[in-house]
Amino acid sequence: QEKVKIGVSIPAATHGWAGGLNYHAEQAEKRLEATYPNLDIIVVTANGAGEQANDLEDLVSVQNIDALVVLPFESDPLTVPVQQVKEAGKFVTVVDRGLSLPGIEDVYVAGNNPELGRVSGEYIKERLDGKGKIVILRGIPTVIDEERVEGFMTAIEGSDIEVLDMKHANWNRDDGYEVMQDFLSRFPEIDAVWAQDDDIALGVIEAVKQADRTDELFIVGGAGMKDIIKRVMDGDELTPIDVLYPPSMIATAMDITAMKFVSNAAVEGRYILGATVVTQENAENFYFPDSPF
Amino acid sequence: MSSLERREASASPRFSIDFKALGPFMALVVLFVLGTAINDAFLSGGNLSNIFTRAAFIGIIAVGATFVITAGGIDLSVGSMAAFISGAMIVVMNTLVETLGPGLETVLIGIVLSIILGIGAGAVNGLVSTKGKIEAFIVTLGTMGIYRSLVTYMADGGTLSLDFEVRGTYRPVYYGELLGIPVPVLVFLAVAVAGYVLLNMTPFGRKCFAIGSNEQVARYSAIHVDRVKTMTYVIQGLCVSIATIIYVPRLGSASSSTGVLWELEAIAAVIIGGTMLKGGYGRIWGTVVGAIMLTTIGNILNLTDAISNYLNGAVQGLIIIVAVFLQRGDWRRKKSK
Amino acid sequence: MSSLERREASASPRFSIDFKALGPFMALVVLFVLGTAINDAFLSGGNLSNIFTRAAFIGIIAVGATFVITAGGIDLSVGSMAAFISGAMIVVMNTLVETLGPGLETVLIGIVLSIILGIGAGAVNGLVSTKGKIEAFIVTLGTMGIYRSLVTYMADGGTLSLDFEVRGTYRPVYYGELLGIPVPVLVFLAVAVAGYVLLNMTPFGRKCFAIGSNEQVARYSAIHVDRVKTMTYVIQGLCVSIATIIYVPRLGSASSSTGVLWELEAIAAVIIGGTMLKGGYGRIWGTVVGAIMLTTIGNILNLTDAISNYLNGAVQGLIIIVAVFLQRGDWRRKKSK
Amino acid sequence: MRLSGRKICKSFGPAQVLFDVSIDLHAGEVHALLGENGAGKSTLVKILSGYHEPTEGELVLDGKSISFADSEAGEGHGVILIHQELNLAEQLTVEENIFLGREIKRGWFLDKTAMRAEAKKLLEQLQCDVDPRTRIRDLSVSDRQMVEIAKALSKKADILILDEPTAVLTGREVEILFDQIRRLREQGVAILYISHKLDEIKAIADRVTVLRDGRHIVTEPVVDLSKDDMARLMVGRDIKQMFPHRVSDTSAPIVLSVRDLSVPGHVRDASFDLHKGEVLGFAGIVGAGRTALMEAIIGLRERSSGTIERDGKPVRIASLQDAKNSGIAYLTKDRKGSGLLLNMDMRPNLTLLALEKFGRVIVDRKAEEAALEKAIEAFDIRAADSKAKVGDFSGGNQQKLLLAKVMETDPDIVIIDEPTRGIDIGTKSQIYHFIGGLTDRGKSVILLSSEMPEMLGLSDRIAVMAAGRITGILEGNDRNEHEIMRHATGISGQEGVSVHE
Ligand SMILES: Nc1ncnc2c1ncn2[C@@H]1O[C@H](COP(=O)(O)OP(=O)(O)OP(=O)(O)O)[C@@H](O)[C@H]1O
Ligand SMILES: Nc1ncnc2c1ncn2[C@@H]1O[C@H](COP(=O)(O)OP(=O)(O)OP(=O)(O)O)[C@@H](O)[C@H]1O
Ligand SMILES: [Mg+2]
Ligand SMILES: [Mg+2]
Repeated sequence: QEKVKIGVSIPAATHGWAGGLNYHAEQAEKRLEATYPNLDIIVVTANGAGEQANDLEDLVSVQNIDALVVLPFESDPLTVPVQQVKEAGKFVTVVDRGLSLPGIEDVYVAGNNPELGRVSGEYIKERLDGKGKIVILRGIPTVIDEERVEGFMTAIEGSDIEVLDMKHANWNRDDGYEVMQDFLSRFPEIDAVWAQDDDIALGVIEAVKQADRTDELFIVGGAGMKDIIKRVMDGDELTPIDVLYPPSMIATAMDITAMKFVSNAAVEGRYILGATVVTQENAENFYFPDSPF
Repeated sequence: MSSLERREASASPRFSIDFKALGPFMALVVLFVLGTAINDAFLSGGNLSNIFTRAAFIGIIAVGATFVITAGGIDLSVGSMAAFISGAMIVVMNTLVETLGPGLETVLIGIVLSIILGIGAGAVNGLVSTKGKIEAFIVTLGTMGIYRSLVTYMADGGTLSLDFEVRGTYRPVYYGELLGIPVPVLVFLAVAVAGYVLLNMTPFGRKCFAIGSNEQVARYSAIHVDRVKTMTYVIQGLCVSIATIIYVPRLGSASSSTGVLWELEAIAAVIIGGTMLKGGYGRIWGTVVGAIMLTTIGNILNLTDAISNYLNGAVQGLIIIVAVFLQRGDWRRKKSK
Repeated sequence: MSSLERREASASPRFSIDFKALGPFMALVVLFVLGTAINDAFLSGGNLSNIFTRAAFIGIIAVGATFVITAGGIDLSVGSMAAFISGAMIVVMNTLVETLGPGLETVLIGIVLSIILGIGAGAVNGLVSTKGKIEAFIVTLGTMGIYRSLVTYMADGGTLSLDFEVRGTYRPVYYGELLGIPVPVLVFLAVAVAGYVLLNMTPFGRKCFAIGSNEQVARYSAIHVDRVKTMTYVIQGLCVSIATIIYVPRLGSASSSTGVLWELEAIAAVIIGGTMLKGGYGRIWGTVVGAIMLTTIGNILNLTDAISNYLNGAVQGLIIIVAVFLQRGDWRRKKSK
Repeated sequence: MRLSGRKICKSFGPAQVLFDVSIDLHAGEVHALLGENGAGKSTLVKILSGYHEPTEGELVLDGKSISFADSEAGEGHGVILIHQELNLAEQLTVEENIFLGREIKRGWFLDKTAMRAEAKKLLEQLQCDVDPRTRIRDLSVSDRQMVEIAKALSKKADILILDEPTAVLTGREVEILFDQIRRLREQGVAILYISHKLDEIKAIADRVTVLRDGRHIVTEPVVDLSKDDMARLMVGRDIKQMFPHRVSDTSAPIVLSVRDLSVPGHVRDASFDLHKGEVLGFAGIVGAGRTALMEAIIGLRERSSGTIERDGKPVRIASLQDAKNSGIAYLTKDRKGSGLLLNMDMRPNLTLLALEKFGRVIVDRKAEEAALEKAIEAFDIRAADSKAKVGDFSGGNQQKLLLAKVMETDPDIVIIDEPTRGIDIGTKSQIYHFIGGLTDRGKSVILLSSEMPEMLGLSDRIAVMAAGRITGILEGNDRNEHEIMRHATGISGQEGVSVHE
């Protein structure tokens, strides 16, 4: 009997979170193919929007897939290519970044970027009693970064929290380390750091330690990287919480899509994942020491 | 290739001459055989058309790069120049929709703008490096950062999206076909033919070769070295703008990540095609084949599930090295000794 | 610089000679003045120490690149080589912890491994390009993809993290100080001095110059061209491994995003420093200053919020172009005419 | 009178190389310019043709003062210069080079057919048997020079300046060139001709101007000067004896023995012996395979067969390094392409081949400087600025530096390929005596030369090559021009390998 082919198109593992994404996609592929022998899952990765559009074409024209799970590099440029997959009669699941036109996808599994920013902002505002000086290390200048920062700024609006400056650290540890070093030389007083991402946060931690200013501030990252979760679990004062933005959402999406073909369950619709706050209390539930992320 | 070997090569012209010209084609054939072996669908009309259409972007840019490199220069800014031009086109077309509507005029104005910007950006690269006497590597490294920043700034860190109605008007430029051949492929062909004619059949092309081969000799032969060099950058800019014109309707957007690393791909296509990085010798058809080879490698990797995605880059790297090794044909001459 | 200008330069040696050597330093001084004007914190000991420490990575790699470029080659693989070596070190040290414990031995074995890998990777680049007669650009573009893939594969797409206890042992290599100077800066200095001696005072360095300026002449001067060229890649590999050795204890991790674009930064540092991209002339001190300049530009941008973040790249690009323009000193000669 | 230079001065930086030099070129006259290496001849003609600006003085064209903005302007006024150093783009073909910068067009496009036909015609006129589609880098130096001449002829000069055009040409080619010069003179072209070969001056020139140390010495009709007069005026002293007096000893032990050496496409089954203290000449027409043979001996070229013995013991020479270790050194005839690093100054050039002599770990700069000083002295290298790039040196001084470079290795056997190309007569004599000195000290020399007097005046024995084979080794009274030509043209009977495909 013909196998059902599910194509999975995601960004290549060029930074920590995307690496986690790749890991979970591969794990899910193995797991699903083992469980359901009539499934063939094909994971392809791209280094840019153009390349991802190529991948989508190839999945349809040479692999002749039945369903597509796609985490778009960027929403806008991939809207039309995904639409074409849909028009070719495939079942489409979109993950994390919504398309610019409504009604293309059958399933939408959404992370929630503005929410991640909002939750982080709320926490910092509360913890600082509504006033203090903070710095922000942003990601790569993209929509995701924009949305997160906007969510964050909305959350602290009206409080006396002063954002000393924000710079792009590109979701990269080295950049996080260097930008934070410079913030530390520049600002004698910093009460909190929003690093937006756990990779950046790791760099920030080292910079703060080096400057010996661990006592004066705390850091909020994001995503749920195991190193940071571990710190939260251990009650590290520097990283009191983490905000989840789990790369495992790709596995969720693949599971849901697979259900469409292996069961009779109705799966169409929207699945929104919350931006869960990880604290010392619940950290254990989110700690997976064997994951590479 | 050192001149000692060159001598040897010229001593047995029967082998070498054929190989030099045919090398890239043969490497491409090997790739096609590989692709077919991996998956039957490789040779399907749809897939081949996809490959050639994709090759068009990098290919068109690489045709321009052939001029720059032949004349002894280098342009690292093409990728971010493409992003910047896309961004500017989108912004302007979106603005025009309000007054002119989403019709042909809007698209045409966008296209004209793209060409003006491409030529202008190329002229900047050329003039700053020749008049300012700064290495082209540094100048274009600088403008690479500048154009990329500008598009990020225009997009406010996010993505610039073309109005959906304009996208409809503009669509055929990428998705259309003429005589069953996709429009981008036709454009690519036209650019390649024009590039070939310009490089090989006009005094201008001749001057590019001369400058790349020996600037001093060129100067002594009454060639306006600075002017010709600047012109190669202008041609490069023009090629980038043409590539952009067919790129924009494809994805209908531009952001700071548009065109990242295209410069490396374009230069790689040029070198794979047999043009010398040090200048003095360029080959448009080689470049065209080089661009198709690079695209084909990417396509082949999508044909199979056998290789871990993490290793894509390794396979790609290996294939590039082996392909160039095969096409240089030195292994062949060794054997024939 | 074309030979015509060179003539002019040599025609008025009083101006040009001073400028050529001092140019990079003067440009650096201008940058420092700029930095101080923007923020008082710039000149604080902490900040300066940060700058020099950061410059150490790129600087050490760029010292190696000076050899490669002087001898007429190019190495695009250094960034991913660094990532790969970091990854391999971490994997091996983590494994050793179980048998040897997190002590000095483990770290030392990691360091030795790094050096072996660096030399090996460099030798591969060198041998494939010389023996295979493939352009260095293509070979190192290929190995760039290969090393990057390998580290991604080792890390399963994620991040490799060094065991916390080993990190403790290893920490001083990055965070330590000797006589108040950070260890990485001292290593950088040592590498630069060694590089200077090797390039300017030994037969080997002389041979690099000769090969870069005319391979044929070098061959007729009893120089083993292939061997020397391969050696330059080995030196480059060694420099990458040294940079890696001080990089790993900094954050104790490696991932596929480690070292991205370091090759471009390293080459830029070399060219800014006055080494010629076409080979035949190299200057280690220029390279050192070039690396510090690049780091300083980044630092200055972090010290001010006057410029939109989105435009960082543009400012960086502009400063690089202007700095090189100033240091080439041609503007000066123009005026003095 | 067509073109004059009046009181021309020229300085490069602090070094002044021309002092108040005046010269007149007349239509329909060949004017020769003579002077030692570095006297300023090339500099003067570059000024006359617009490549350099004079520091002081003026140019007068047809009675009007003129200044050329650049060489293009010079050419626009019909002043064409053939440079001493070849000025061709190596990666381009012959026809591409001939028409570089002034391509024949049809509409917007190159008219390749017309250019090829025209190039063919020009080359035929020069009896130069070169395919116009060959790349310059694949041509011998003499063919390159013929291409330069063809290029200049195609420019339809009113005033033609030739800077040592014959340094790399063979006798036959020189004759062809002279025919062309005479034809142009007939047509009323003014010609300025530079050469170190006084026979040529006698044969072709109408008037002679002599420069010494950048100063004008004399301008006279050529009939009024003997060759000795010219030499004396140039050098400023008498040259007593051109060649050293040497006694040859054919019973001396054999230091180098080559047996059955073949290089595919170039040399077949070459065998010869070299005795201690002897000068063994290698004669033959261009392309006979002499250079290829020597390059194969010293490991620069792959050989398909053959054995080499040094002092009776077989040696394995796979690289130039091996040759060096066996005490063999080679002086290339292509000083620009494989001899010197033109973008560097003298010191690194001098010591490059013998680098380990100056320290295996650290290069001893002091020792280098000392060696340089000695070399400048020994080889009489005259550079206005010893720190200048070698590429800016006068041609003859480059050649001397190259000779000095090879001698740094202190070889027992020296293979010298065209040692006196572009060398003035005084220095030539110095070099000959230098070679004589070598053999007196028991060193052996292999001399490859296309200059017959040099070959005959220096060699103890002369091996002649034709089409890749050694067709004869001439000794004693057989060493004469007639015998050499007989063997070189292959009349002596063997069939050779085909060299030109
Ligand atoms: N561009 C330059 N820069 C510096 N010095 C130069 C330059 N060109 C020539 N010279 C110097 O000027 C002097 C005269 O050189 P020129 O080439 O005119 O000599 P020449 O008479 O042609 O000698 P030859 O017979 O060896 O060709 C030499 O000392 C040379 O080093
Ligand atoms: N003038 C030259 N300059 C540089 N290389 C040359 C020159 N002439 C010949 N060669 C090279 O030297 C090698 C041997 O030359 P070839 O066998 O053609 O003639 P040859 O007899 O050695 O030349 P000649 O008689 O002029 O010395 C060839 O590789 C050729 O390319
Ligand atoms: Mg599968
Ligand atoms: Mg001269």
